[in-house]
Amino acid sequence: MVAVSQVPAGRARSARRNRMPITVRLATGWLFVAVVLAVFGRRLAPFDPGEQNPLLSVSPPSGAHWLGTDQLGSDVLSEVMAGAGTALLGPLCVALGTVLLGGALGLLAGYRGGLIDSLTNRFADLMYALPGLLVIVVVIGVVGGGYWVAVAVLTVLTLPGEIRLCRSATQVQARLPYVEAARTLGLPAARIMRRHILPNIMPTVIATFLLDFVGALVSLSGLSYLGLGAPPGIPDWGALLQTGQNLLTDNPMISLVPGALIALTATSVTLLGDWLYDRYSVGGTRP
Amino acid sequence: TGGSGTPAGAAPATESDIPSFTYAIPAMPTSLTGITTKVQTQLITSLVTEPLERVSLNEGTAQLQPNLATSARQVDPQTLVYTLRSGVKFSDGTPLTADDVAWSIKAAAAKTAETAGNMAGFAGATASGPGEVTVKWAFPSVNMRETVSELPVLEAAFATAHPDDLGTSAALPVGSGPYAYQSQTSQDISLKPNPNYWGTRPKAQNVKFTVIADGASAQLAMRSDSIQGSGIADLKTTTQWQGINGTTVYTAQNLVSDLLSMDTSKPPFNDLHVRQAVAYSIDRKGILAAAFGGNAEQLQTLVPIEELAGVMPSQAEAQQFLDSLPQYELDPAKAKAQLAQSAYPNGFSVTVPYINGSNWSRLLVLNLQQNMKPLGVTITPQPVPAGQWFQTFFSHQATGLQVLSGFSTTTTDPAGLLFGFVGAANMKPNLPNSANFTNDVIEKNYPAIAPATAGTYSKADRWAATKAILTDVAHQLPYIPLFSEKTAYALAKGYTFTQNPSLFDTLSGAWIDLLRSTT
Amino acid sequence: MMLLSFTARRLAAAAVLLLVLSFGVFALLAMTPGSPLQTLIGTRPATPELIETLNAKYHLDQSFLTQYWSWLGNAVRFDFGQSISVQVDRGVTGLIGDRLLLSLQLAVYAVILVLGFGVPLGMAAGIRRGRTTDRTVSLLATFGISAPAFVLSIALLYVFGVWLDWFPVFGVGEGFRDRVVHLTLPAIALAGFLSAIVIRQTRAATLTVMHQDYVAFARIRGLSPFRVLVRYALRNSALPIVTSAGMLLIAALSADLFVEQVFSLPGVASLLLQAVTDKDIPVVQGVAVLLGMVVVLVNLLVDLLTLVLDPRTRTSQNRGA
Amino acid sequence: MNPLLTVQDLHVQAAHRTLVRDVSFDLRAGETLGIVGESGSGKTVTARSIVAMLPEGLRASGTVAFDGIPLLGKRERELRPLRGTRFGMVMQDPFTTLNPLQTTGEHIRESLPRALQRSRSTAQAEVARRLAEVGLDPADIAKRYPFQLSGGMRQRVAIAAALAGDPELLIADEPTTALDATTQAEILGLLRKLQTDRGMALILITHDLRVTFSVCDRVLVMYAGSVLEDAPSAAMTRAPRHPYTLGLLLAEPPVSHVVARLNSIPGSVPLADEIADTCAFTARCEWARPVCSAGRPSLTVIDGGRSSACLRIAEIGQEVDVRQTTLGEPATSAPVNAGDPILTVTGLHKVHRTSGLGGRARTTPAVADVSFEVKQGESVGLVGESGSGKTTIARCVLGLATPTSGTIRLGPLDVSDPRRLTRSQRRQATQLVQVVFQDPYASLNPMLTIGATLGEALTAGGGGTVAELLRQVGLPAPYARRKPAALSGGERQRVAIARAIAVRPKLLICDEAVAALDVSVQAQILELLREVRRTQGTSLLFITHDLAVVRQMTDRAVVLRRGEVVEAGRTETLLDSPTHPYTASLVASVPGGQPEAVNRAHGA
Ligand SMILES: Nc1ncnc2c1ncn2[C@@H]1O[C@H](COP(=O)(O)OP(=O)(O)OP(=O)(O)O)[C@@H](O)[C@H]1O
Ligand SMILES: Nc1ncnc2c1ncn2[C@@H]1O[C@H](COP(=O)(O)OP(=O)(O)OP(=O)(O)O)[C@@H](O)[C@H]1O
Ligand SMILES: [Mg+2]
Ligand SMILES: [Mg+2]
Ligand code: NI
Repeated sequence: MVAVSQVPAGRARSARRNRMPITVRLATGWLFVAVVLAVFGRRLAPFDPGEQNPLLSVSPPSGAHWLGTDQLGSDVLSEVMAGAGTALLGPLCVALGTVLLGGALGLLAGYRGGLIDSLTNRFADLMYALPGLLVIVVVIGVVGGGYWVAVAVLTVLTLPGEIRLCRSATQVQARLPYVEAARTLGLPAARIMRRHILPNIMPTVIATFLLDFVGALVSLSGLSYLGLGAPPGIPDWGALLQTGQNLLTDNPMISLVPGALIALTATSVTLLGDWLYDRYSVGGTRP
Repeated sequence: TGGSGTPAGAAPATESDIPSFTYAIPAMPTSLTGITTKVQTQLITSLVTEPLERVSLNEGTAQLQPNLATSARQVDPQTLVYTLRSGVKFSDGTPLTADDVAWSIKAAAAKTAETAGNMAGFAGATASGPGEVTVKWAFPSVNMRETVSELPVLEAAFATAHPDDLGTSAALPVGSGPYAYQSQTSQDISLKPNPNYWGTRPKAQNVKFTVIADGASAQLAMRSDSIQGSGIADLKTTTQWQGINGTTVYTAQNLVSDLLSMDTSKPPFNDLHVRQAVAYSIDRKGILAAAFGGNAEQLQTLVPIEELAGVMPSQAEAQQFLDSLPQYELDPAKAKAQLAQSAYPNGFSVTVPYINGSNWSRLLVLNLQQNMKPLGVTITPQPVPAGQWFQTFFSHQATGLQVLSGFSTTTTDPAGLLFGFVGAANMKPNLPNSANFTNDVIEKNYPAIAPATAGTYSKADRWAATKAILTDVAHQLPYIPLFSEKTAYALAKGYTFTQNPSLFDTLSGAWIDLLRSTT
Repeated sequence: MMLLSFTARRLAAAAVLLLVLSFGVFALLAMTPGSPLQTLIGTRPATPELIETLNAKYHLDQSFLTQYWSWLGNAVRFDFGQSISVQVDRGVTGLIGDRLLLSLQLAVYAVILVLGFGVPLGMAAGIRRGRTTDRTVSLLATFGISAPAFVLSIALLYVFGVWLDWFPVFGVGEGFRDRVVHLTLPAIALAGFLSAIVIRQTRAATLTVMHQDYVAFARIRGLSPFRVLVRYALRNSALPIVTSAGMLLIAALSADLFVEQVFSLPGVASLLLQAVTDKDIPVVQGVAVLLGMVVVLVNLLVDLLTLVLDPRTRTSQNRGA
Repeated sequence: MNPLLTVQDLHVQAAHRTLVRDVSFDLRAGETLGIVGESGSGKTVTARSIVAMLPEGLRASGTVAFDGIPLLGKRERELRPLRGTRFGMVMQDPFTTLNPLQTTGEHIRESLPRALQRSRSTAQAEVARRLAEVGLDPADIAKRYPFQLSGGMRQRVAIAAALAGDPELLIADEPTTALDATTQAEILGLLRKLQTDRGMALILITHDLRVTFSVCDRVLVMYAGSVLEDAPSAAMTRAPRHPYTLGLLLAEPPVSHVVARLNSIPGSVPLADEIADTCAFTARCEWARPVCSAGRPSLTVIDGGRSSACLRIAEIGQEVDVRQTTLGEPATSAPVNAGDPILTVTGLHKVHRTSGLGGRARTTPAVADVSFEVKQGESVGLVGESGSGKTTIARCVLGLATPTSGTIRLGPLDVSDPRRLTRSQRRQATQLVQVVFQDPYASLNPMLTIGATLGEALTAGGGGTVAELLRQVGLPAPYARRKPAALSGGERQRVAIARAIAVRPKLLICDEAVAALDVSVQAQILELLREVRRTQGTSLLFITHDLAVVRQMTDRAVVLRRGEVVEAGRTETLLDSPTHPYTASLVASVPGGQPEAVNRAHGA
């Protein structure tokens, strides 16, 4: 029977692919700025974010302090700029950890099957039934450990989704004739996984990396908002949002700006991730 | 200062009834037995289980007003006899007896009671006659009357019938105050009028306490008329509260000590230079503005001047003495110089726990962190739940640098609070000398201010001893005196206090008598 | 019969899962630095007498397994012990009971909003793929799914509550109407996030379904658009949406925590947070097990619903080809 | 008499390209029209334009008039009363055309005229009647869900649903492509019967000329979005009036005899836009002259209802006729000089395990007790309908699946359990057997260049260079730098063959190696495989469901059914005089009925 009547990857398709919607372009633009802030924010900031001037406590925006000052009289703009680092570093670690670990395990489980597959599957089943944020709140709030434990726990909780995605993407690839042909040629499994499957599931991996990043950004800043995330004294968007909420009428910028930036960054990454996913998707489902 | 006068702009009070009054509290009390050391709990319980006498602050000294007891006689330094008001009935109609009072005092002294710490030296309470209760102390005490008078009086029969669940919603205590408990849920506590109340009824008919954990939410609650009153935990937000349409804020001076303690028995704080470097690294004036919006005063020594009332010859003389004590203001150069002379010229690291939710503590630690950073000192702020903080604090282990927040007493005598911060006697678990500070000077003068022995000294000796100790503390710096915070209350449009309620009014239940409607 | 055995099997699995979960929570909390004693003692000086009394009352001196066993014994009778920080009647169970109703009301309100707005919007976007409707809805959904629930909640609270003063900003209201008015902003905040997920799911499902041959075949046969939309598009896209309900629930629980927190609603999630802050371990255990139960139950319901919705899963017969 | 359907100058445009250009034809009531063309020639798009159901993003212009009513540009609301009742359509894949959540009865009931739907009992009776009409047992089938039916049954249900509104025109878009050969014949028979019974007009779309000839009155040949020829079936079989039609006819390998050389059309199908102003076929036409590229020839009437788009048909008509009769003459099949067995399969069993819902495992027996052998230099066909286990056997031989039981020997090597092979044994197996798969689009790693893919294969053994390999499979050397996306289906399949022969295997397994290719390319690849066998002495295990391909490519054949061997023997004997009824039915189901006819199961 004829099962395949595929549309060849013609010119029309690649033309459509290359066009980046305006929203995605804007998102990419902001992310570039955010990354610059995360890396150089502290140096670009007009003031030392830690510099205190308690007598200027909670002053509204002014010429010297564009976003006003916080309760200790620190410059809010500088704190926001320096906070980009903390706000993005944790999520980056979660997403990287998840992608590296989850990608490797997913690839292995999807290609090798057997014991690894059932083990990771059981693990994923268990983790899937847990509301991640609540787990972290309980662990950090009761057991303690702070920000980096939160990052670790979040990584563990994000892993199952990543494993499943990479696993199913791998399984899709592993059944394709080009992989079977490579196996028939007697190529070692490691080489097949690295050279054949990995490049082909890479788009999925990158897209899920971005989506994992968003999840972690939201969770970690939420945790900071609850006072369980970034330790006091480290500028962080979620923590600024929380401390500023009490002083909203005196200087609304303390919470407004970080809140908006969290939402903006998360939305931008999602937009980019979605776009990449739709563009290069090779199978498997969105998390 | 304290106790009288109302803020400008408050609407005039009327004598009309207030059908119901809802007041925001930051957390649900653990227990409603009334036998507590927590201000927030006593604010509620004292309306139901009232004290024998009410303490109020007058001209800087604590005064006792008759309440359930019409009078008290100090028979000797170790014996106190209360004469009870006659004809008082509990809310359930049973008459209040001397046995009820004696039982209540003994309950407060039980080893498992929260108040056990205050009752050190308690030797017994007996109903020595109809309407008469005799309380005995094991040693001559200077503050036994303040301590005992403040205790809540419960109906003993009811309380003994509920040994396990007294104070829970299943067994809310029965008292003789203006109100009786109606109900308690996890969210609020409702009080109804006590039909058998002996005194003049407050204007508020029904009072409800509802839990609102954070200040921002409480502001919103007042904005939407869900509450009529609230304490203001974060004094910096006072202006915001005032911004809520028609809301009036009342502030009152308190006998509160905010201190920074450093464990003088362990490195690095066993080094005086280190302690001085720390002292020179705190921007007290700045924090005063940033954290309290000016609603606090800088503390000159361990306690506010009022707490020396029991020993000082006169207010002026006491003030003169306090002014003569060395004070430490933010001075990076001196801080640097001190640290350079210490055993840690290149700095050290320390974690500073403070009570989660105490905003000023957070700001103080952050200020210290920032100011000591250039000296190579790494300070890690660590917010912890109150229970955990007290646990560490009272354990005397690894106390290092501690932020002591809101230590207060109703006794205007060094034997009330001050004595506990110094001396070998207080360096044991469950005693408050977290700095583990003592030396010959302290030990020599300590008996004159310690509750167990102070009664045997003359006032002049005690003043001399107090001065010696405070001078030594100021030089040796086991503690850095910080602030004495005011307490602040917000009342919604349509309500007023006839005068600023002090902390004492909050503790004795007198605050509700100050409440009026303005319509 | 097939349904019965399936349910029985799933219930057994659910029970095992709950057991594992409760043990996990118990063990996790047992590992906490410092014992619950610390919380129980609170601001009291820890005298030996006090410690002894508390140990006796809360069985803290027993071995871990004994403690777990007696806790489990009570837990199956829905008795989760006494809260450490709030002494109300009926203990933890009563505490949760007090707050469960509100959380449920909020959840129901949010679900109504999600079904009323999320599903139709998602379908509209899916059907009008690539048009302005789709792009607007998708962008909104992207924002909704990314913007953290607390940012959305705070924005709603201050814009519609404080600034425009359209809705009450505090309290839960008495009586039905008042309750609805009070819960509107929180429900929107919760539904905003959930709708975003649902919109994306519905859109994807509708997109898939609308491209299926059977929809084209139905249209070519001249069936009414309504029938095509409901019997073909909606029923078929309902499956993936229903299947994801478990995931939705988990997302909702996390979002609910922030919504309750920002709007200071006395619900279950804020109880958990408060208990966590107070280190009130019995309450944390109780709420954790309760939430676990809800998750497990919803997943079970989802599976049963799938059975009802999808004839393919109802019999074990294979496709005939 | 006015035509029932008039299509005039139909153009279909996608965002950036033309899909269909200048299509015009008429259809009278009761007439049967076939539309033929290779994949992507625009058949489906044309059919969808007629029922005004184009996929999103496509725009049609021109005229489509049904019974005088113009359909293009009409709103959905106005079209709906026509759909189902005046014209209907059946689609290619019966597995996806039915709503999985609805019983077959409901499918038919909802399509019945309003009047019949109103009463429950009349509707029920009517549904039963309609099901009976398409040869299904109503009592049993009406309550079943689609997933409980076989493909053939589903297609019958779909036909019944399409006909429920008693349309005057039925369009069937490749209604049999997804079905087995035997079922195909049944469905085609059914369509024909319904068409004559009801006297309705039928448009049958297929990629297979032979199928069209057996069913239709008239045939439209489409190529790259244009119609190249429009003629009555009989006339077209006899004397095609366009070089492309001729090419198509010749490219179909005959099922009745072996031909010495398989005819193919060189090159591959262009895009509709590339031929906007030239003759569509000029690039691949041996008779092309400069005049052919000067402008776009229109479809012109020649004679007797025949139209052709070939400018030079008058000049070359004669030559075409000659070609049609002389080529494809039987050749004597070369004697097989078989050597030692290179592959011996004995008692092979394979059971697939799948975990079903709720964790219950389900087992599917895919292969049961299969034994056969392939000798050195021999070509063996593995024939059977879909799901008969052909691929499973191949995968077991290749070590991609582990047999449940039985032995597989590759020459001296026992490869029954691939997991137990040592590294060197595995290397040895690699040199013994290689494979070419069906789907040219998935056969190559899209991320690697052709050169990299072939280079990798060369590292596995063999020796030689990439350029040499490319030359062997008839591709220019610069192709090594391209990625698969830049290659056509046929070219990709050539690369796949090059990769397989890189290690010079003793045995080459071809699993439906040409099934996904256009007819015009299929012959090229078959010819290439013949050449590989000739020049390198490679044995072939040729898996296919196409009897014509089996005839052309194999010496012996094994017929499988539901995982079991039903018959095996020399290909000629097997096809000319089958002994097993199943083989006989396979042979009989080739369109035209008799094996002698120049027919084949169906194209790709
Ligand atoms: N929705 C669409 N958007 C863009 N191009 C399309 C679309 N559908 C079909 N095409 C293109 O239109 C051309 C004709 O497609 P069509 O499906 O009509 O071919 P066909 O003759 O039916 O082929 P097959 O035998 O494979 O079914 C192909 O090149 C195809 O890629
Ligand atoms: N991985 C698998 N898991 C479960 N069942 C399978 C698997 N692969 C094949 N089968 C089943 O095994 C049987 C034989 O399949 P196989 O693919 O070998 O048939 P085939 O003859 O190659 O068919 P086709 O002509 O469709 O390619 C079928 O019933 C199929 O559904
Ligand atoms: Mg088609
Ligand atoms: Mg196959
Ligand atoms: Ni085919």
